[in-house]
Amino acid sequence: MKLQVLYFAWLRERIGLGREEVETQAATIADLVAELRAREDRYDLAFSDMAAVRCALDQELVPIDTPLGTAREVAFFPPMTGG
Amino acid sequence: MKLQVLYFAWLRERIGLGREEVETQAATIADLVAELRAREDRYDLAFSDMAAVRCALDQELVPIDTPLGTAREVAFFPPMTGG
Amino acid sequence: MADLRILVTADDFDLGAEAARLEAGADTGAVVTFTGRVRDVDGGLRHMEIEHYPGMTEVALTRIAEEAAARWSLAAVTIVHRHGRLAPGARIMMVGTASRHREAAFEAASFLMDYLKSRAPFWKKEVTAEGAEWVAAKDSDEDALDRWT
Amino acid sequence: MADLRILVTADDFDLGAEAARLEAGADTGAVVTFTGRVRDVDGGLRHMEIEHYPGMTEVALTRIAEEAAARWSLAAVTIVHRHGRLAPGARIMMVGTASRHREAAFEAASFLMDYLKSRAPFWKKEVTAEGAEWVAAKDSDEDALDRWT
Repeated sequence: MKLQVLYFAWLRERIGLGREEVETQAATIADLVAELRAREDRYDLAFSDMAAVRCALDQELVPIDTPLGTAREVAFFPPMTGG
Repeated sequence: MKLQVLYFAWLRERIGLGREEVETQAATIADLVAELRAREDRYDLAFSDMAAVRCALDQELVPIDTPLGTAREVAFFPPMTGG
Repeated sequence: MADLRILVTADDFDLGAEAARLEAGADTGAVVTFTGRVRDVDGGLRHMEIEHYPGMTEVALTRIAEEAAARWSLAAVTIVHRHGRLAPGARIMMVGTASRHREAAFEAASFLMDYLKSRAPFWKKEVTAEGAEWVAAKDSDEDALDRWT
Repeated sequence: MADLRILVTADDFDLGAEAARLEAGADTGAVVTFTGRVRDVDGGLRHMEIEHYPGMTEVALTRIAEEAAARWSLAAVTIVHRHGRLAPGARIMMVGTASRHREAAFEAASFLMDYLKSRAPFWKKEVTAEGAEWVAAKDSDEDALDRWT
């Protein structure tokens, strides 16, 4: 399936882009992360400390082991620092 | 001694004035209240429920049994309702 | 030491301007304001009258502001309270606090309100078509002080 | 139902105007506002950059405002948050609550801030002469959520 994958803050900077379309058969977000890390060093580096990464599925905060289901958009980012 | 005595809110309305000079030998604020009540019915009525009366000595909230000392100003009023 | 601003006035005030003043320090990250306003719950209120004790009012408000500045790390504290005749919807008063962090600004503003309600010499009277009535003090306002002692 | 106003913008906002909007209801007696501002603690900050997640930001802020309106009796809730480049001293964001009584307005504003800090998709970066650094999330901000659960 095709997914829009978004990166924010230092994840965006390390990976070098803010958004890309990814073709994947991953079952969960964690599986998708494993696929991305296997691709290139910059992904491997960006995702090296998953305790510092949060994710959203179709713009909703979810745990990393959430199934992708029929989602169209996955986003990765550090803990939020608004306010 | 001579004291400025001030009344606020419904105490002012019941007594019919906001400020007066009182010549007194009272030792405490409570003694002063007793003197005032003995004077006229309107004072007696205004001070009939002392649980609903607060007092200040020289602009500082104090208990009713506080000695007058060398104070120059005593004020009587209901519980405050600012804000 | 915190910058204290105490204003007792018959006039309306400008919340935006008061907040801008509170924000002025380089080290201020958080500003909290509380504004109190004349409610007209039943639609029958003609106006509210606020009486105060000139002289003592300023002293009491200054003491409350100083107490807040002693308890929390604050860059600035503002208390504005009106007196006289106020129409339904009019602003009655405000408190404002400026601090580095939000917790101090929130707690200090809440503290200022609790003390101002029961310890500053203001009395409210509501005037309706049926007549005028002094607003009764609430036990809950007196009880609110307990959490700060 | 409470009147919710959610605004995500690059532009500065007018706190006085936002507060006036919050005050509008006849039954509103209490308005609390919190304003957050770019601090320059060491004097070395050139500017702050705030990144956000367009689309999700509005959804997350609306959900937080709705949650506050469900927990407290509120006439209105406002959340304004800026993004982009902000100079030292600039306003970053505000929340505002309107209610009959002060307790609800204070608690709801504090709740909004706690959730907004850790649950709305904003990221702050500080740019100094030495370079740029993403602001680290604080454990204390995550911990602050505990008191609401």
